[in-house]
Amino acid sequence: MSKKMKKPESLRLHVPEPKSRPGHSSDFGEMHLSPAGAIPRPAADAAESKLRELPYGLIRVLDDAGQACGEWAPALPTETLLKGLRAMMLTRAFDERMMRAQRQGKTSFYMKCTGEEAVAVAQAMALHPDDMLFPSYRQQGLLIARDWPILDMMCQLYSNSADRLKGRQLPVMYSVREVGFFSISGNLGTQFPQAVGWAMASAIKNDTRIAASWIGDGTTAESDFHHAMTFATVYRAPVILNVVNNQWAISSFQGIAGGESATFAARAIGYGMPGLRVDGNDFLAVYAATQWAAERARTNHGPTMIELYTYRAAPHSTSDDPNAYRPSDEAAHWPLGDPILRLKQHLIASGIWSDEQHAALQKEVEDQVKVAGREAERIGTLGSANPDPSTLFEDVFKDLPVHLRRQRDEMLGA
Amino acid sequence: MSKKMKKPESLRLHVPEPKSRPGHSSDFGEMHLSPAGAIPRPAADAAESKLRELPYGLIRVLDDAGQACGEWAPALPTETLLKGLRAMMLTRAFDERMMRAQRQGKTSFYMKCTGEEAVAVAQAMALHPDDMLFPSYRQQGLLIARDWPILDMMCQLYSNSADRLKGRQLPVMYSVREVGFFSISGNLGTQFPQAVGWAMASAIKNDTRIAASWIGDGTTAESDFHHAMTFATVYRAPVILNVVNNQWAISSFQGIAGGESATFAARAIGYGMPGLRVDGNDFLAVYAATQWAAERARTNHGPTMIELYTYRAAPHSTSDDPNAYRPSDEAAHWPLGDPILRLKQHLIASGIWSDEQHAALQKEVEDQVKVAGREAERIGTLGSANPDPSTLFEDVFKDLPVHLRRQRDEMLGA
Amino acid sequence: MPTMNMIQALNSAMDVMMQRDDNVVVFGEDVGYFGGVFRVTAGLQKKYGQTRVFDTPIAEGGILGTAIGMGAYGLRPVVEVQFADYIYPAFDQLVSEAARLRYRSAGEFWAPLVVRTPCGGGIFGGQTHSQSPEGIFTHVCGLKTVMPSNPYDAKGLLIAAIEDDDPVVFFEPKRLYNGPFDGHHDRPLKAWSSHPTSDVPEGHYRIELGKASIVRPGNDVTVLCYGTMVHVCLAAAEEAGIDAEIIDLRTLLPVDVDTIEASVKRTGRCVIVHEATRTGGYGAELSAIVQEHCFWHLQAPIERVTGWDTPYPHALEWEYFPGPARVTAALKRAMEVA
Amino acid sequence: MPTMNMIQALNSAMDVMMQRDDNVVVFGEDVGYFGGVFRVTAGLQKKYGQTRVFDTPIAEGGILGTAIGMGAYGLRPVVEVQFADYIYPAFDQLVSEAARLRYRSAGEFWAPLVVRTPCGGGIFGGQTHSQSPEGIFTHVCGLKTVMPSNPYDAKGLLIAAIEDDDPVVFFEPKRLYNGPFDGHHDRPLKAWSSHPTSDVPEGHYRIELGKASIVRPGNDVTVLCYGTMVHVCLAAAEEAGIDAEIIDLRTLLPVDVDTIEASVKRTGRCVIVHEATRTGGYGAELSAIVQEHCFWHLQAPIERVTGWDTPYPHALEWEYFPGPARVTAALKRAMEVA
Ligand SMILES: Cc1ncc(C[n+]2csc(CCOP(=O)(O)OP(=O)(O)O)c2C)c(N)n1
Ligand SMILES: Cc1ncc(C[n+]2csc(CCOP(=O)(O)OP(=O)(O)O)c2C)c(N)n1
Ligand SMILES: [Mg+2]
Ligand SMILES: [Mg+2]
Repeated sequence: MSKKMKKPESLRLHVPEPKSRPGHSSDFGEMHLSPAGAIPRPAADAAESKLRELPYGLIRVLDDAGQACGEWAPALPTETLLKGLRAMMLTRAFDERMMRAQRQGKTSFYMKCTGEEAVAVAQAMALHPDDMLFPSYRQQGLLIARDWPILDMMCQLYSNSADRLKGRQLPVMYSVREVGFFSISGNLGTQFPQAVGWAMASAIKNDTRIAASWIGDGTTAESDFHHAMTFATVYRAPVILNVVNNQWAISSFQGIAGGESATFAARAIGYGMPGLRVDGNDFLAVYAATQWAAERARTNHGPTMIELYTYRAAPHSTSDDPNAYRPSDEAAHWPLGDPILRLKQHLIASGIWSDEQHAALQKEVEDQVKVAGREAERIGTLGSANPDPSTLFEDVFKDLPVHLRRQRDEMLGA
Repeated sequence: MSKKMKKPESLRLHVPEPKSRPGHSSDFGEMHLSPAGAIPRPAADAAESKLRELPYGLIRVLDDAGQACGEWAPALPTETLLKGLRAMMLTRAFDERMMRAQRQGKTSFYMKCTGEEAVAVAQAMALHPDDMLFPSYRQQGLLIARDWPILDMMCQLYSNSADRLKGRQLPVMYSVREVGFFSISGNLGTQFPQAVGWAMASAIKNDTRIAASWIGDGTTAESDFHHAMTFATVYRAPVILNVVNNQWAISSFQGIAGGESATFAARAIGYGMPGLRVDGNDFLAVYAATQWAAERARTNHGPTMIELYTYRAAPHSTSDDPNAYRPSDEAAHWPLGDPILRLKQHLIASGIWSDEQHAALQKEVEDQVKVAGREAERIGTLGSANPDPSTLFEDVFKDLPVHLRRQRDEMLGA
Repeated sequence: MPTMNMIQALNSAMDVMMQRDDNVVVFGEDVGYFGGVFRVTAGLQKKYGQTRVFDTPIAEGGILGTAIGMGAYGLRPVVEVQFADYIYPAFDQLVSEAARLRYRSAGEFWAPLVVRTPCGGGIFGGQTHSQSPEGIFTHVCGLKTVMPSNPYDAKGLLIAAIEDDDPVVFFEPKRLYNGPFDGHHDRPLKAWSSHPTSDVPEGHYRIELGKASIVRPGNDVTVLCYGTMVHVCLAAAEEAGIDAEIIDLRTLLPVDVDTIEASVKRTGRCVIVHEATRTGGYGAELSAIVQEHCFWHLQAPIERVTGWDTPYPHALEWEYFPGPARVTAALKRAMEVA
Repeated sequence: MPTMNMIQALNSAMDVMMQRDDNVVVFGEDVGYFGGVFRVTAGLQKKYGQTRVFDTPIAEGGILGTAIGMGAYGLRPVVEVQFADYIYPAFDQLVSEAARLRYRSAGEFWAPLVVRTPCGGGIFGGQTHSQSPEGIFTHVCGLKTVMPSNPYDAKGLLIAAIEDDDPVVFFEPKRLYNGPFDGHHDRPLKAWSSHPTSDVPEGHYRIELGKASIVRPGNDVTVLCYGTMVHVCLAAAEEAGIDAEIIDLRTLLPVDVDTIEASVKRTGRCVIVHEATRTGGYGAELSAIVQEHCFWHLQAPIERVTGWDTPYPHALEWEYFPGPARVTAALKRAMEVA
């Protein structure tokens, strides 16, 4: 055998590195971008074996001129487009103000989704209002697109007396049962198999509601990802499993999660699940892909994974400074642009929108945030309007057991 | 949107079911078997993007007449083939006797690998003797192919005073550092990322040794599978990750693990790792695939996953009765035959073997097992020659801490 | 009233609950067609169909993760983890999710699930088929922990666990499945049929979680135990000729402090027995509770009789198992002190 | 001798060990280029290269799994789990594998790894950035468990942990990273620089695992504590004006029973303090140990001051944290009894 003849090669460990680091100019390398409209749209009931090229392309609808192109272009009424634009703009304005609020000490922590607004907003809109959402911490746009009052969100962020979560959760870890928004966990990825379980339950009960869940590129490495993918395919659960590839997981670029050797969408075909790879900054593409996956799920054709290719323009959280690990102008060089500006451009190109209207809308959402912000601050900011301490012992169990009652009494000095 | 018009469909849960159950005749359905020799053999340094069809085929070398066909046919010396045959036959004879020994109460538990002998034996032989093996409980053939004394294995099975594991481990959970055979765990799948870690260490140290690991089809659902696949691709670890798809995981057929919607080998391409799907009952195909993967690993081209397509002809373990969940004649209908008979047929067709020689060899391995068995029983069977009770406290830590010394003294009544 | 062993009693509990409540679903590895490696779910798939009783991939984390989602939907999943030794891959979903969901969502979502899992040794299962990890779960706020010691309790407790709106980890001492076991491994096996607790009603009844049972009233010393050890302690008291009050805790969390306190205050002595490893085990909590509540009544040090702080060894299983001899010795030590 | 805070001391321990031993490798989420979210591994990748210090995928189970394989190869992995709250996905690899490998292979293989992980609250981290799960690990035979309370100990203990041939779970109280903290959250922050334990030698030294430290000798009552609580207890003793003997356990497993026993036998009273939830916590084991070894010397019930049995709430963090007021009250209760 020839291998015995050759002097064996020394083994080497490969450690992925991003194309550029601070002090160097931004570089996204040979990013393979399919042109807008290039990818054909299969029927939503197509066999998985016919869909194995999809994870290697990139579904895009909006071209550089803001025109909607190709088979994936959804025919959306103007009203829907404008609602989407508004929700994205409100999300961004909300983020800006809450980030500032954290800097001002009004709360302990905040996380923005800047640059990724199309993901949550377009996906929420492409789903039915009673479909169940299992989000990560970066889909505040889901709540906003479902018209949940931002005042309520602010009260959670401020852990004040109007916080529906009784000051228990870290800011941004919302839970809103009323609009089908599942309680966010601090432990990455856990919601993915939970969404599958919810969808399985819906199927067991012959319901019509489907589930959707979101995790980040980094989180795909967690075991929950694998469990969700496995259970979803085995039982053909009516669920949409979204991977928001925003290129970064705190300081680790997506190569550390395995994005160097394959797209995240490609993981799906390994299980026999369709995997769509979508321009996450293209409102129309995101909407269309989600609609396709939802139709598939609703007609008992099972789960779909969607990789939303986007960029985390903001720091990971208020505890993070990305200048320590990536060029500070990287966001500006992101080749897929800004989701709000791209939808704006499309609307203007379609003749249904203008710069003036846009500026007015911008002012409107900022005012809305300002008004809600003032009201939230009036109710209280972190520490100024704490929930009643005795609530600390509630909801550990449905009913208060003896040992917790005793501890509560001890705390209250009773 | 049309979906709003249609009356929504009721969702349904799909629960995979095997083609046949007890009381019905065996049925392997439309099993897609590539003919022997049909799959081309890419260069071992081929780019992963060129290998994405491999998981959907089945690499086979031996045809129905026992001829070696196609590009994957390895040019093995007669000596190697005969050694492989002997190791497989010894493994089977060993299994037979130890199964009987368990029935006779000489030990508490046993697990056979009947029908899967080619997997461990051919793979051990295709690797270098100092490559590190991280097996599951069904690769006793690795030890036998590495010429480890079966007497030593029997002493482990009998938990007798010569048991190198001091009677601590369940029978079959061998550990043999001398021949690079890692300690078997009772917890499924844990060895998979450990093998990757070992391989990463080898790469960190610029060593030349690679690692290989084995799990079953059922075990692919565990998180360890996903972790191993992710870390192996991210760091291009020199490791071979084997999935022994023997169609069953105790009473669950491989569809319950996700084998209905995709092959297990297809999981690999999701990570950007080559995935080979191999006729696991074809000694030559298994050898060739392993050799290919080993060459790839040794030349810093990273990991390979191999799905070994085979059939668990025996019960899961001595605690199991498969007649409760599958037709009792299913093994006999397995389309890929018996690995020993197929290699025998090939040797005879090649003119280097005869029925007489085979019968003589059969007697020889049976005698070898008998002799070792008698010796092992002389040393002791379960309960008859227990290790010294004070050893119970050793090896929890490297040195005995105070609390364990006190417990030992308490036990010994000191 | 039929006679049931523990397996049949547990099966009956699920059967009764599946009949009464459409939302009860049962799943886990090998639980469907085959009915479980210990046959506890036998017949349920046939009776209730594949979408209510089904096999799962081998992924305990996935089983718990999906069960939580189903719980949030409104189902009551009863899942099996094939051996307690294999519950660790599900640890994050249990601890960070099932146990925390109600609290973190301030009551908006919860996971009313039951995790059934066989525990304990005495069957030559070696270190990965013998563990008793209850002490890891009793430290996790938000989980309830149960371990029955006989068929009657097993059924009543499992029904209560399924009806409970909080997540319950339900340990089934596998050595008791087919008969009571007092630790005398060298004596003939006993069957449940001759034990009074095998008189198990066919229908619905519950044993409230959080209530201990005094299985042997006595005056000299209080013995706190659960699961297999209940039978070992009964044998040991008998053999030692000591008038022990033996308390079967049944529910470990929330624990029945009042019953414990009343007994120890009366006897002034306490022996705690469990099969799990000693350090940091549930016995430590019991010891702390007893000394906090009964300090002034204690006439002798509290004794712990437990598994050693080592893995469960295959061949030396009986050296490891805290059998009647060790319990007897502890009872005597507790009584020696004047 | 430079002044180091806890982060610098821990960093120095790894630096010293990587310099001395080629087999030491450091990895975990964000530990490479960036140097860790708490900066504990800052500079190490630059100094020792990418193949000895690197970022990993977000998969704690994968980190531990690969670390065990590397350990079996002969390396000494020092891995970071970003928060102790995220150690649960690695639980199976830690408990079933790292802790059991030497035993099950009868000494053929072992995993000499260290898992560093920040624990504890007081930074408004909410329920998933504040937990103290040490009590789950002290129940697992085969693991050593360490928690330092100051820079000097942190470095010496981490070096000892890296040199140890058994797996060590090394908890770093994150509230102490930048300064000592006595629980008076409303007072100005203190820095380590003015604390004597910030005098940390640059080079190699070790603090033997399993040895406690008496941080305040005293005669009236023994206080058992570790991590952040050491500082809280010192403040409480001072404020209560009680001559407490305060023992910083440093290593929880194996624990220094002799030091505990000698102290409690002398003082006759004992208060146990930890930040983790109470039920089944490490304090229960300490309580059991004290009453087993010192029963006849105890003049008052052993007191436990701990976190409540609830998740760590964001806004009510200071109601949750067992601060000096609660410790003072417990000290007084312990002293009240004549
Ligand atoms: C189980 C677990 N491990 C680690 C963390 C710490 N952590 C919080 S966010 C984060 C990065 C996640 O990155 P990604 O999934 O890409 O999501 P993104 O923040 O980019 O939206 C990490 C490591 C955690 N919260 N949970
Ligand atoms: C973590 C874990 N879960 C469950 C089990 C119980 N168990 C032992 S073997 C087995 C089936 C494994 O099937 P497969 O992976 O296909 O391997 P095979 O037995 O077919 O070789 C199961 C469920 C276990 N040992 N470990
Ligand atoms: Mg990300
Ligand atoms: Mg199998």
